[in-house]
Amino acid sequence: MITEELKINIGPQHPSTHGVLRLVADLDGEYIRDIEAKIGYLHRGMEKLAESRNYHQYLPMVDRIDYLSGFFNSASFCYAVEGLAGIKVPKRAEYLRLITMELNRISSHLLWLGTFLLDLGATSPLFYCLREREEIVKILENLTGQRMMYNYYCFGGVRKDMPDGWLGSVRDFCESFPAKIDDYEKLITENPIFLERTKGVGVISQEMALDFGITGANLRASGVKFDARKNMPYSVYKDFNFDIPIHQEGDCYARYQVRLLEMRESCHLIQKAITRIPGGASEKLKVKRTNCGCNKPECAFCGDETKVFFKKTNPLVLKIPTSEITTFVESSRGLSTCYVRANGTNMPDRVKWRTPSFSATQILPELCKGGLYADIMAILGSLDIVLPEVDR
Amino acid sequence: MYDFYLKIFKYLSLPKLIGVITWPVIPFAAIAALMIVLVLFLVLLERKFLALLTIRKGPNRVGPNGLFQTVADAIKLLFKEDIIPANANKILFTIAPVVFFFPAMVVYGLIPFAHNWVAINASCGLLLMLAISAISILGLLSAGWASNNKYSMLGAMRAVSQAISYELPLVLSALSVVVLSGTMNLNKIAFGQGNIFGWYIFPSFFGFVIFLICTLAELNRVPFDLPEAESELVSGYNTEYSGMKFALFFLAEYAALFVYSALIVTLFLGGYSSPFGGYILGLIPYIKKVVFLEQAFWLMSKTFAIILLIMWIRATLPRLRADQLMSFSWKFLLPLSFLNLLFVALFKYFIG
Amino acid sequence: MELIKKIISGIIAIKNGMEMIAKHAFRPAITIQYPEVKDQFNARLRGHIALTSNEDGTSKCIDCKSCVRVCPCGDLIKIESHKDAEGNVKIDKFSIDLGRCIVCGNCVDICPKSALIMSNNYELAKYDKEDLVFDLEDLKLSYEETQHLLKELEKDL
Amino acid sequence: MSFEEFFNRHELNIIQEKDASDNDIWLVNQNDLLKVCELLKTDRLFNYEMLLALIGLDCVSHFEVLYSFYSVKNHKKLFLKTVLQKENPVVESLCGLYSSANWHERECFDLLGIEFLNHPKLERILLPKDWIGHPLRKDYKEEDERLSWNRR
Repeated sequence: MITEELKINIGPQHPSTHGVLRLVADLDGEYIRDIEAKIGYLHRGMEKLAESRNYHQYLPMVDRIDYLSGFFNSASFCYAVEGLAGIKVPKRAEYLRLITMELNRISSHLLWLGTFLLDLGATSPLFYCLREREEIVKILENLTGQRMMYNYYCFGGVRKDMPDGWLGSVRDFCESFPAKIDDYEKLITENPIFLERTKGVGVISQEMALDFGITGANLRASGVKFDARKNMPYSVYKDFNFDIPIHQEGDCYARYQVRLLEMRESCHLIQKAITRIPGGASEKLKVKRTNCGCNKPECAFCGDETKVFFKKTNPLVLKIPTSEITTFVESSRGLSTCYVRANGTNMPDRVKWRTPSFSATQILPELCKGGLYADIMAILGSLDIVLPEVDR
Repeated sequence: MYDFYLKIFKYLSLPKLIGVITWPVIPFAAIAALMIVLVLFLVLLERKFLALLTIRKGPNRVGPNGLFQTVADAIKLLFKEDIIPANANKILFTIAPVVFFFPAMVVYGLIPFAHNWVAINASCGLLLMLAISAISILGLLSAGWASNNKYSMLGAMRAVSQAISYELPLVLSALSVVVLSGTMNLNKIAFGQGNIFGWYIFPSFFGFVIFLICTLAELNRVPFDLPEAESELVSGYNTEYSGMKFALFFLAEYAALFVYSALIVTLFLGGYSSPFGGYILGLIPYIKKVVFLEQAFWLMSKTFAIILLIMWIRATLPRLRADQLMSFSWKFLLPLSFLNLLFVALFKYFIG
Repeated sequence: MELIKKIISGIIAIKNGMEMIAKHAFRPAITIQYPEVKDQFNARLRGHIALTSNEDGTSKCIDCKSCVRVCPCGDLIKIESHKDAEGNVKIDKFSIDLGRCIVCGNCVDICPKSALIMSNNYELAKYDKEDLVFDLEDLKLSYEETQHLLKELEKDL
Repeated sequence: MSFEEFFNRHELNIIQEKDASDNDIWLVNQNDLLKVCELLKTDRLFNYEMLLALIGLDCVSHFEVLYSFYSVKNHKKLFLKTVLQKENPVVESLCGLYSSANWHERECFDLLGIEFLNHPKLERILLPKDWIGHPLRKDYKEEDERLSWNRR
């Protein structure tokens, strides 16, 4: 029977579009005949803003591209400028970057888990996830001074060394966290309704994922082993041996499992990094530094490796000769790319962000077509889209 | 009691006719008052209980420990502007909440709160109850249609299809109780069960489970809250409602929650009868007459246990999808309820 | 058979989930009743920008305008000054539009004389946008507060 | 087989550049672009099956488009660049080869005004449909009367 199609506007203001995504769907009863994604409601002109600001002025804005995982974009931009200007980053600062980035990945995935399940109709996991996320946010706040817009990285390192006892709090968190994931798994993983809602829904085949340029956990859930941390090593990821979890199915359930495994893996990575950080915890390092006091660059306690980059790069002096660079950072949502082109002044000529959510939003209509109305929310939730990152 | 009531009218030199007419109204007035208080308490209970499960504190600002929060909410809703969308069908839009509200109110009269303490002691009370409560779906349909909102429309469509498909297993599993008890009078069903060993949950366990699941569906509660799925349909059929009309929807939902829970208790868990057979109050000679208080206590405590179970389920489960909801009902629950009915009939024939 | 297995595993999973939820009922609530109870912060917390002061209550600012140049929001810091007879810089006017400030801390990092500092005050709600333009008097911390903050910050440097 | 050999074999005129992190950037003639991409994607040795990003650049005298590809098989990345003239920046669309090019090209058109031939739906994506001008061009001036509230 041919019936009149119902055109429905999902968003830009809608409880589960994760921001201001607008989907125009043609419904036939509960079934979706056609769907179109419209973006741009949160366009802040991040690339245009860069043209009128020098590198230091632009740095705090970068955090706001993806407000749930600010460290990644910040790191991406920092690596770009460091690469252009030839600034060397001390080992200890790199380790701090790694720890903060991995913590941020966990916190971002936690929020994703909560909201994904909220989209599916389960309310309580959101609160449990936010409780754990609050712990991470508190840890990061103690380090950087803010909860979301950290502005902690600077060109050539990080702004401050860790406070006393910070490493201990990270260690405590990493020890208690796997048990919490077990709790979530108990609640969700085997739940028949959750399985019904996610298994076989929104399947991204391997070819499709590559064709659409999907990256991150979404790609790894489709069976492609690609992780910028392994394949395009940056920071000190080379020093670590870690697994890249992959799943072959490519449906919402696989994406869920990959993200949970990633959280566990990040947790291990942080634990390893804590033990290996040059100089160790700050309270011990301070004592060693005062006892040593040799100030030789090769010294283990007060040399370059453990000294966090304190020297302020003057924004008026930091002029980068004409050159271009592209950096790749594996953010919590996928491959985050920053292209910076310098032109000899203290302002960038062009900054371009390639964000993982942009590609993930592009594939959304393909996945939703032919499914049910309720599947939109499951797929949208599982792709882990953050709209400010899409619109920039 | 009736004579005493008429005497008051004689004493006040009022016409006897008023007394005769108003006498049947009294239980309804009492039940209406009970219902309003219960619903306000239930809303608070749900918020507090969910807060407890999700490691929050819940409402704790109005009154001691947030006790008057729902009262404040109700007052706020009363004073809010009553918005009718420009293109809505005004008559249906206004009638819909009332149509949704009144069946939930009427069926309170059919619940036996204690032995023979029932406002309408109908001989086919169970049938009447199911029939009346099924009317409320008309309210949802007209609300969704009259709002002239696509989300409301979808919500109403889901609500109707859901209610119709879950009505069948519900009635069939209730039928198993009728088979066991041999009557449709709720008072007799409750009285017939006696102590814990006589409860109909034991011969008709699957009936109980099916009835509970169908109750969740009829009440539009998680995991069957598709008609008002806030992550999909914003708020479903009551998206456009505000003020007192919204409050009526809200109240009716919680009223129905209590009634259905009480119905489950009456059908499967012995109703008002004590699980131990005897009554403590019944042992004491002088206050034997107030044994109904203990019976009401048993009914209430069992009902609240069921309500808490429903809230607990709400905190645990995600939402089903529309097609899964349908197939679950038609392909799984309906055959199972037939099997259950067959089993119960055999049980009755050979053992009971 | 498949169906029965599925049903049984589903029931077990739901039971496990409900158990896990019920376990949480006995854990303490994590709610912080904000206006009455406040969260604990360390000295690094980036509240609004404040001016440090010397022992005599004057500002350390020398009007170099470094902070203006690194501010990502453009012209929200406004400084006016004059030189007194001895050649020392006296600040006449110092205002920050905190309604537009994004609290990034760039100005504090760049300040050569540590005249600026991030205070720990994050409660900045006002009824009027204009009230958020803080001038010298609003921004300046007393000497004791300055010393306290600096000491706390130095602790974990 | 190196890139030079590969390009020579197909008689393609390609210039090599370096960026700051020592990656090769291959400068491709805009007429050859589609052919090069097709070869690179289908060639079994290279197999660049992923278009990561498409970056439009305004270099005042001319426009450039920088493509970055990735091969999951070999775990190698590749940068291609093509130069477009200032007056009429037109380049062949890659939508037929890579689905991900669709939105990236729309974004590039939206912000820089570079046109892509044979694009299925070349419309503005981030900015409103009635926006005047292309903001990331160096000569862009905000002349829209409706945006006067924006200037404080």
